[in-house]
Amino acid sequence: MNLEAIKSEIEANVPGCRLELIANPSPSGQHSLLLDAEHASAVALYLRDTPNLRFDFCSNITGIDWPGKEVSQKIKVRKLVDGVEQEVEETRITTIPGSLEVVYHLYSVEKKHGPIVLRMRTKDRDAGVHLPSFTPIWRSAELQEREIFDLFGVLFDGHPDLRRLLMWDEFQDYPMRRDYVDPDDYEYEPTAHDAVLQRARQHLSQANPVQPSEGEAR
Amino acid sequence: MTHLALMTQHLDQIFVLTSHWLLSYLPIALQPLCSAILSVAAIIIAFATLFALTTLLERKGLGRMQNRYGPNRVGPCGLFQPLADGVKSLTKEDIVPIRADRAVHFMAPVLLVAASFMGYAVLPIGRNMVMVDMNAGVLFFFAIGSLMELAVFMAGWSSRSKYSLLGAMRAIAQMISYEVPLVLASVVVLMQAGSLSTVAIVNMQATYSGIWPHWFVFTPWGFAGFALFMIAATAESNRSPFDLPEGESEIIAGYYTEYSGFKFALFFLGEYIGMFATSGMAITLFLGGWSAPFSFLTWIPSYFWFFAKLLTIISVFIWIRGTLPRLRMDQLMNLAWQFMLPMTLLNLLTTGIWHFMLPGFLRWIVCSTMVIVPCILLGSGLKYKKKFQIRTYHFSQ
Amino acid sequence: MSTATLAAASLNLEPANESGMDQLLEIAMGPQHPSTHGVFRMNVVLDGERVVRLKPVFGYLHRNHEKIAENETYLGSMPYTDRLDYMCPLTNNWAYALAVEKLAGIQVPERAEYLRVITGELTRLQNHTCLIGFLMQDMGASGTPLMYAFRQREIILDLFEALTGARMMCNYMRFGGCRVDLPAGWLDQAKKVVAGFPRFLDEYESLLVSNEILMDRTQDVGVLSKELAISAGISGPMARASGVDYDIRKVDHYSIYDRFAFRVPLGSHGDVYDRFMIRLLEMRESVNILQQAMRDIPEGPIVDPKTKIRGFRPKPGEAYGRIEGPKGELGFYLVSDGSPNPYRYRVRPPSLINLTILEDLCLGRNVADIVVILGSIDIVMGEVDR
Amino acid sequence: MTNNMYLPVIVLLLAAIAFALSTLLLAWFWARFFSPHKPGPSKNAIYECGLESQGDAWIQFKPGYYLYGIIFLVFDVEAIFLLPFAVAFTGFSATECIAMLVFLLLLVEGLVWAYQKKVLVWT
Amino acid sequence: MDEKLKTELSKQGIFTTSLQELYNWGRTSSIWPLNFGLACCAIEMIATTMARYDLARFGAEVFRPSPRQADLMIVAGTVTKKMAPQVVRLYNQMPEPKYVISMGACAISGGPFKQGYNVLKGIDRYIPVDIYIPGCPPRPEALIDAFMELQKKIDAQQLTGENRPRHLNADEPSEFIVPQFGEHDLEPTRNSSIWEPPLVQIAQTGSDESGSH
Amino acid sequence: MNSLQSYLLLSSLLFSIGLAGALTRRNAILVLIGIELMLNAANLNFIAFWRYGPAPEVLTGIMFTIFSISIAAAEAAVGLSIILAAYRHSRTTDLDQMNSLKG
Amino acid sequence: MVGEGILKGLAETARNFFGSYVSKDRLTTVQYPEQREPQIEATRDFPFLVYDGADWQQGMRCVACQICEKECPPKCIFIEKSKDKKPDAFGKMQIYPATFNIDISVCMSCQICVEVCPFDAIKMDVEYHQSSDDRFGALLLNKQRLSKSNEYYNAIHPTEASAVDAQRAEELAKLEAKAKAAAEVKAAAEAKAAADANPALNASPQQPAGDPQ
Amino acid sequence: MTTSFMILAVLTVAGTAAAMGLRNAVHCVLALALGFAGIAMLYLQLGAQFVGFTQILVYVGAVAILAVFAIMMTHNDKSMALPDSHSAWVAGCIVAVAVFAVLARAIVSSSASAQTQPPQPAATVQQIGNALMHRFVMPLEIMGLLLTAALIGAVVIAMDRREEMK
Repeated sequence: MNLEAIKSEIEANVPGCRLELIANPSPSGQHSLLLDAEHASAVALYLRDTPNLRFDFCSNITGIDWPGKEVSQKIKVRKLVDGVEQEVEETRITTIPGSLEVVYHLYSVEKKHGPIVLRMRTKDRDAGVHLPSFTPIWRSAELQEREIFDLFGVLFDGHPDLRRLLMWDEFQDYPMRRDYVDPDDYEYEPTAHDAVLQRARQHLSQANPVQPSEGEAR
Repeated sequence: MTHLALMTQHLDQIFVLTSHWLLSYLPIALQPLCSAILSVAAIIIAFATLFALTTLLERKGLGRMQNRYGPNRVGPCGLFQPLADGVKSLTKEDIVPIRADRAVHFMAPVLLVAASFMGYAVLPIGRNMVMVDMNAGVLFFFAIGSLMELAVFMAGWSSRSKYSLLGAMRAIAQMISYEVPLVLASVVVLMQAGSLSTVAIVNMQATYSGIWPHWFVFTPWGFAGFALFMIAATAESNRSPFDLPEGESEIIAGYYTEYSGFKFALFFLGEYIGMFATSGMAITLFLGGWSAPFSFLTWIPSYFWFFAKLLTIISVFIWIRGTLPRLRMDQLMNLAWQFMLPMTLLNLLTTGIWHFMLPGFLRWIVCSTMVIVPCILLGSGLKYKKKFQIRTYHFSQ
Repeated sequence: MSTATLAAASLNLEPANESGMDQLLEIAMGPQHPSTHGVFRMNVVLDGERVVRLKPVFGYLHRNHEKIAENETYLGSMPYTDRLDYMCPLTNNWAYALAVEKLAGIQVPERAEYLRVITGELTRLQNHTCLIGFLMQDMGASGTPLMYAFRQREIILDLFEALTGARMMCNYMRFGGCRVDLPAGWLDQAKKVVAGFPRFLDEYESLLVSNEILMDRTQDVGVLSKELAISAGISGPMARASGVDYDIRKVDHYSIYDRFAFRVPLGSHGDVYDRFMIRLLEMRESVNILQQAMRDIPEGPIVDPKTKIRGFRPKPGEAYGRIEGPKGELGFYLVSDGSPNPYRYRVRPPSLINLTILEDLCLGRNVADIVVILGSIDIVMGEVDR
Repeated sequence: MTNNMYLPVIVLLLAAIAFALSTLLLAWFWARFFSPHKPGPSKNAIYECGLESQGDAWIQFKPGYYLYGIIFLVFDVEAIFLLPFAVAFTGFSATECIAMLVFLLLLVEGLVWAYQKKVLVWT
Repeated sequence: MDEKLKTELSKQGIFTTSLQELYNWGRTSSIWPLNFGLACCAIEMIATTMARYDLARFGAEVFRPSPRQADLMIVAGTVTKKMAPQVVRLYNQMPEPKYVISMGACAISGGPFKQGYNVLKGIDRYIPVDIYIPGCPPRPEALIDAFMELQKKIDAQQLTGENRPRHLNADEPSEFIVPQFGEHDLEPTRNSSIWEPPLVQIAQTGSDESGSH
Repeated sequence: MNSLQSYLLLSSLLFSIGLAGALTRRNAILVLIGIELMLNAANLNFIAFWRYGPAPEVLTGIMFTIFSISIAAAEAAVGLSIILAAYRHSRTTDLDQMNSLKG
Repeated sequence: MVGEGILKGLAETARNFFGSYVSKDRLTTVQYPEQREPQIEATRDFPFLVYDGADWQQGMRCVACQICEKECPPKCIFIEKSKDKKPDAFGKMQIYPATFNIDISVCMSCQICVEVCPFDAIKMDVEYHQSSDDRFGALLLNKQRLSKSNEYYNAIHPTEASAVDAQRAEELAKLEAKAKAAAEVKAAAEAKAAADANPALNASPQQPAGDPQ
Repeated sequence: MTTSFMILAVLTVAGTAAAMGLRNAVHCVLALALGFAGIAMLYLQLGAQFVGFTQILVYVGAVAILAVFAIMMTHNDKSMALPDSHSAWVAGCIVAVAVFAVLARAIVSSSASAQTQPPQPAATVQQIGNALMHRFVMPLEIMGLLLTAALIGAVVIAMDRREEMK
C-alpha cells in the first residue's frame, strides 16, 4: 500500500480532484491525503468501491482545531527614513487563517489492509465551516460527524440528522475548539493551584471582596 | 393407640375446637358473626404472616441460589426484615401525581387486596377448616379472581404514567389470556369430583388405596391439568417468567410505577396473597388439599399439610424466578392461546375418555398418550415454527 | 445490494405510521432506567408495543475526557483511560500505550508484551461474562446469571488487584511496557483461575445456552446484516456475530498475538443470540491464549528503559493506534506538537460506533426487544460519551 | 336464611378492605403528626426516567388487545356452560357428552378460524 | 388540635422514644436504593450487591427502578451537567424520608473530571448529601461502610424536637430547584440555599500560596 | 323477608337508569353499556320471578338468565366491535358526530 | 424436546442453592464488617506521606519539591514550601512542606504521584474507611493526617517497603561512604595542608572531619 | 325489605346511576362494575348462587374489561368526557322517569308481585348441569353457534382491514 500510488491512482480516476500528500514526521509513518471538499465524496466512493482498494470500513473520524495564528516575522524593508532610503528591520505580523480539520482513518475489511488517512479542512473557523458529509458513504460517520459538529462546529452537508450529540441542544459553544472558555464554576477548590488558583482567587475577589485581605493578614 | 388417635384428632381440630369453645360463651345470636370474625381474623393474620415470611424466604432463597446469604442482619437470621420493611413503608411519604386520578389511584390497591383475600373464603386449609362451603365454590374463586384485573387496570390507568399504562395493558392482556386455561384446567377435576364445592373435592381426594392417596395429580389428565394450571397460575399472579407487567428492565415497575409508601406495599401484599390463593386452589384441586401424602402420615394435622404443600409450591415459584429469564409479550400470548388453550381443551376430552374407559392399565396408556403426545407435538411444532435451536458456529481460518 | 444504497436506505429514518390511526406513545427510556447500562437514553415511539422510531440521546456521561487529556501530560491521561470503558480498563491502557508507542516509536520488551496479553485477555474474559450477565438481567432473569458472572469477575479482579493494586482502575500500562512486574505467586494463582474458567463457562452455558426462553427471545431478534455492519463501522464480537471476519488481533498483528494459536468464531445470523454465543466462544479462545501466554512468558525487563516517565515529549506528528478491545476496535488518535501534552487526543470508542445501527435493529420490534438488543451491543457509557 | 352462608364472605370482604384502609389510615396518621406531606410541582409530576414527562399517557391503544378480549369473553361464557356440565358429568351418558362435545367443537371451530386468520398472533 | 396532641405526645416521653426507636429501626433496616448508576462507581455499586459483598445482608438489595419506592439515592459516578437536572428531578420524586450517598470522587466534587466543561463539580450543589465516600471508585467495602455510616446517622435522628431531620420538619423543603439548561452552563449553577462555598478556606490557601511564592 | 315487589321495583329502576343512559349519553360505548344495564334489569326480573314463582325447582328462570347473560356478553363483544370499527372510520365515538359524518 | 434447556437451568440453580450450604465456592459472601478478605499487598487507595522515626514532623521524607503536585493528573495535591529548612533522613538540609494537602474527594488513586516522587516520600495507603458526612472537613487530608510512619508502610506493603528501605539504606550507605570519602579526602587534604604547614601533626591523621569547623 | 336488600339496592342503584352519569368514560365503566357486582349480590340473595357468580365472572371480569379495552382503543382527546347535550339529557331523563313511573305503577298495583315466599332450597350447580344437558340442550347448542358467530363476527369487525389485507 503505497500512498503515493493511491494518490496518483485517484487523481487519474477522479477527474478534477486535487490531492495533497501530508507527510507525518512521527515514527508511525501514517501519512495522509488532503482532500478538497468538492471532490471528497467522489474520492471517498472511489476508495470504497475500487476492487483493489475497497476501503469499506471507516474506522475513525476526528476533528482538529487549528486556530488562526499570528506569526511575527522580521523582514528587512527598504524604506525612506529621514529622507534616506535605508534597510530597516520591521516586524510584520501575518495572520495564518485558522481552520477546522477532519481526519478520517479508513480500513478495508475485505482486503484487510489500512489504514489510509484522509483529511479535509474548512475554509476558516467562522462561516466557512462546511464540509461534505461521508455518512451516505460510510454509515459509521453518522454519529462521529455529529460529534464533530457538536464539539468543533463543523457543518457536514448531507448529514441526515445533524444535531448536537453530547451537549444539550441549548448549548451555544463548541467546547473542543482551542479558544473555548470553560464556564467559571470552580467556586470551591481546596487544592487549587496554577490556573485554577488564579481563577479561584478572581472568583473570590468578586464574590467576597473583603476576604483576601483578611486572608493576607493572617 | 386410641388415645393417640384421639390426641392427633384433637390436634388436627384444635383451631376448630378452640373456636367452638370460645363461641360457646357468646349468645346464640352473635355466634355466626363472631365465628365469621374469628375465622376471618385467623385467615388474614395467617396469610399476612405468610406473606412476610415468603418475602424473606424469597430473598434468602434467591440469595442462596446466587451464592450469597440474603438478608441476615435484621433480627435473628434476618427474620424481622419484613417487619422493618413494613414499618418503613408505613412511615414513607405517600405521593400521588398531580395529574393522576386521585380517587381511582386510591381505590386500586384497596380493591386489589380485598379481591386477593376473597379467594380464601372457599379454600379449605384443614379438615373442617373452611370459611364457607359454597356449592359453587370454585366458580366463586374464579369470579373473584377476575376482580384483580380490574384493580390492576385501575392502578395503571389512574397513575397516568406511560409505564403504568403499558404495564396495566400488559397485565390485563396477560391475565385474561391465562384465565381461560386456568378455568379450563380445573374443569377436569370438577368432572371427576362432580362438585364445585372445594370441600367435596378435597374430601374425595383424602382417601387412600394402600398408602397412596387419591390425589387427582396422580392421573394422566390430573397431572396435565396440574401442570397447565400451575403455568396459568404463575402467569395469573405475574410471577417470573411471566412478570411482564412489572418487567423492570422494560417498563420500570409496570402498573405500580407511581405508587409509593404503603400503597406500594399493598400491591406487593395483594400480589403475594393472590399467588397464595391460586396456589392454594391448585393444592385443593390437584394435590389433595389438606390431606396427607401417605396414609400413615395422617396423624400430622391437616393444616400442616396444607401449608407444607403451599410452601413447596412457593419454593418452586422462587426457584423458577431465580433461574428463568422473562418471556416477551408475544411469546406469552402465543403460549396462552396456541399451547395452553388447545392443551386444556384436549385435557377435557382426555378426562371424558378416562371416565368412560374401564379402570385398568389400558386407560392409563391411552390417556397418557393423549396428553403427552400432543404436548410434545405442539411444543416441538412451536419450536419448529420458530426455528429456534442450538446453533453451531464456524471459525475463521 | 451495494453498500451505498444500503447505507442510504437505512438512513431513511422516518417510518410511516402504517395504520395511520393509532395514536403513538412516546416514551423515554433512560437516562435513569434499569436496563440502559448507565445513563443512556432512547426516545422511543411506540405503536402499541411496536417500536416505530427510536432516537438515542447521548451525552449524559460526557465527561470531556478528550479535552482534559489535551491539557494533561501523556502519562497523566493513562489513568483517565481506565475510566473510559470502566469494565475493561486494561485494554484501554493498552490501546493508549500502543498509540503513544506508535507516535514516539517506542519498542516494548518481550515480557511486557506477554503481560499485556495476559491482562488484556483476562479483561476480555471478565467483560464478556459480565456482559452476558447484564444481558440476562435485561431479559429479566432476577440477577442469577449476573451474580455468577460477578462471582467470576471478582476472582479476576483479585488478580488485577494483586498485580496492579486496584480492582478496576488499574493504570497498569506504561509507554514501552508495564508499570510493575508480576508479584510472587501471581502466575500460579492466575493459572488456577484460568484453569477453572472453562468449568465456569460450562456451568454458564448449561444455565443459559439451551434455555428455550432465551433462544426464543434472542434468535432472529436484532438481525444485523454483514454489509450494514461493515458500512456502519461495527467492530468486535458484534461484527463477527454478523459474519464479518475481522479480528484486529489477526489483522494488525499487533503485540505478540501471532505467536498464539487461537480461532476467531464467526456468526452467521447476526442476531442477538449470535452475539451472545460469539462472546461465549471468544471466552474459550481467550482461555486458550491465556494458557499459552502463561506457559511461554519469558523473563526480562518489563519496560523500555529509554522511555521517560516525566517530561515525555514525543516529536511532532500523529499516530492512530488500535487494538481489539473486548467491545470492538478501540483506537487512539494522537497529534503531537512537540509539547508534553498531546495537541489532539481522540478516542475511537467502539461502544459509540456500535450504537450507530441501534435504531435499524430495533425498528418494528417489541419494547422488550429493545433492551435485549441494546444489551447485546455491549456499551459502556463512559466510552460512548467519553 | 341463605344470607347466613355469605356472612363470613361479607365479613372477609369488609375485613380485607378494613385491613387495607387501616394501614393506609395509619400511614396517614403518621404523616399527619410526624412526617408532613410535602407535595411540589416537581415531586408530584409524573415519573419519566428523570425527564419531564412529555405528552399524555392516556392515549389510544392498538386494537390487538381487544381481539384477545373478545376471545376471552367467548371462552369465559363457554366456561359458564362447561362448569355445570362438568359437575353433573359423572351422571351423564355418552349422549350428553356428545352434545357438549358439539358445543365445544363449535367454539373450537371459532378458535381455529381465529388461528387461521392469525388473530391470535401477537404483533 | 394536632398541636395539642403533639404536646401530649411529648409529655408521654416513653411513648415517643419507643416510637422513635421503632421508626428509626424500620428505616435503618430497610433502605431500598434507587436503581440508578451513572458511571464507573455504578459497577462497584453493582459489585457490592453481588455475591462477594452482598449488600442484601442489610436488607438493601431491593433496588427499586422507580424513585417512588426508593429510600436511598446512591449517586454513583460522574454527574455531568447534562445529567444533573435529571438527578435532581429523580431526587425530588422520591418520597420522604430519602437519603443520598454521594459515591466516589466524581459525585462529591467532579473528581478527576472536575476540569471538564460538562462536569458538575459535586452533586451537593443541588441536593443535600448525607454521606460522602471518597475513592475512584470506592471499594465495595467502602460502600458498605458508608451504608453503615448512614444507618448510624439515621439511628441517631430525633423524631421530635428542634433537631429533628429535614423530612420531619414541615418548614424545610423536600424538593429542590431543578437546574435548567443554559447557553453556556446550567442555570442556576448551584442551589445557594443548600450549598455555599466555604470562601475562607480558598482565601487562606490563596494568600498563603501568594505569600510563599 | 323481601317481597317480590321490591325486586321488581329495583329492576325497573335499573331499567330506567339504563334507558336514561342509553338515551342521553353521546359516547357510543356508554350507550351500549346502558343497553347492557337494561338487559341486566330484565335478568334480575327473571331471577326474582324464578325465586318467587310457583315452581322454582324447574330452574327455568335461572337457565333463562344464564342464556341471557351469555347473549348479552356476545352482544357486548359485537357491539363494541362495531363501535371500534365505526371509530376507525370516523375517529370518534360520539354518536352525534358519527351520525352527522354519515361516513 | 421443549423444556430441556429450562430444566437444565433449573438444575444449575438448584445445584448452587444446595451447594451454598456445603461448599465455600458456592457461598462466596465475605460478611464484610466482621469478616474481611485477606489484604492484597499491592492494594492502593489514597496516598500518604511516609516519615521515618517517631516524630512525623521531623522524619517527614517529603522535601516539597512539588513534582507530585505538578504531575498529579486531577491536580488534587497542594503543597506549600516551608521557608526554613530541616535535615532529612540523610542529614541533608532540605525544605519541607509547610502545607501538604490532598483532596481525597478528587484523588483518583492513580499512583502517579508515587511513581514520580524521587524521595520515596509519598506512598499509597490501603485505608478506605473514609466515608463521612462532612465534605469540607473530613475529605481534605492535611499534612498531619497524611503522615504515616515507615513501620506502617512496612506493614501494609512489606515487599515494596523493604525494597524501598533497602534502596534508601544503600543510598544512605553510599552517601555516608561518599561523605566519609569526602571527609577522608578533605581530611587528607587538610592533613596534607597541615602537613605542608606543620609536618609535626602528621602523626595524628584520625582527626574527625567536621571538627576543625 | 331487609337491611341487606336495602344496602344492596342502594349500592346497585348508585353504581349504575354513576355509570350513566359520570363524565369520564373509564369512571363510568368502573362504576358499572360496581353496579354489576351489586346485581350479582342480589342474585345471591335470591338464592341463585351460580348465576350470581356467573354475573361477576362475565360482567365484571369480562364485559367490563372489554368495555375498558374499547375505551382505551378509542381514546383520544375528543372521546374523553364528551359533553352531553343538555336537551337530549333532559329528554332522556323525562322518558326514563316516565317509563319508571309506568312500570312502578304496574308493579305496585299488581297483586301477584306482592307475594313473599318462604325460602326455597337453592339451585345447585348439579341441578343446573342436568337441566342444561337435558331440557336445555338445544338452546345450549344454539348458544354455541351464537357464541362462535359472535366471536367470528366481532373479530372480523374489530380487525384492522388494512392488516387483514396484508
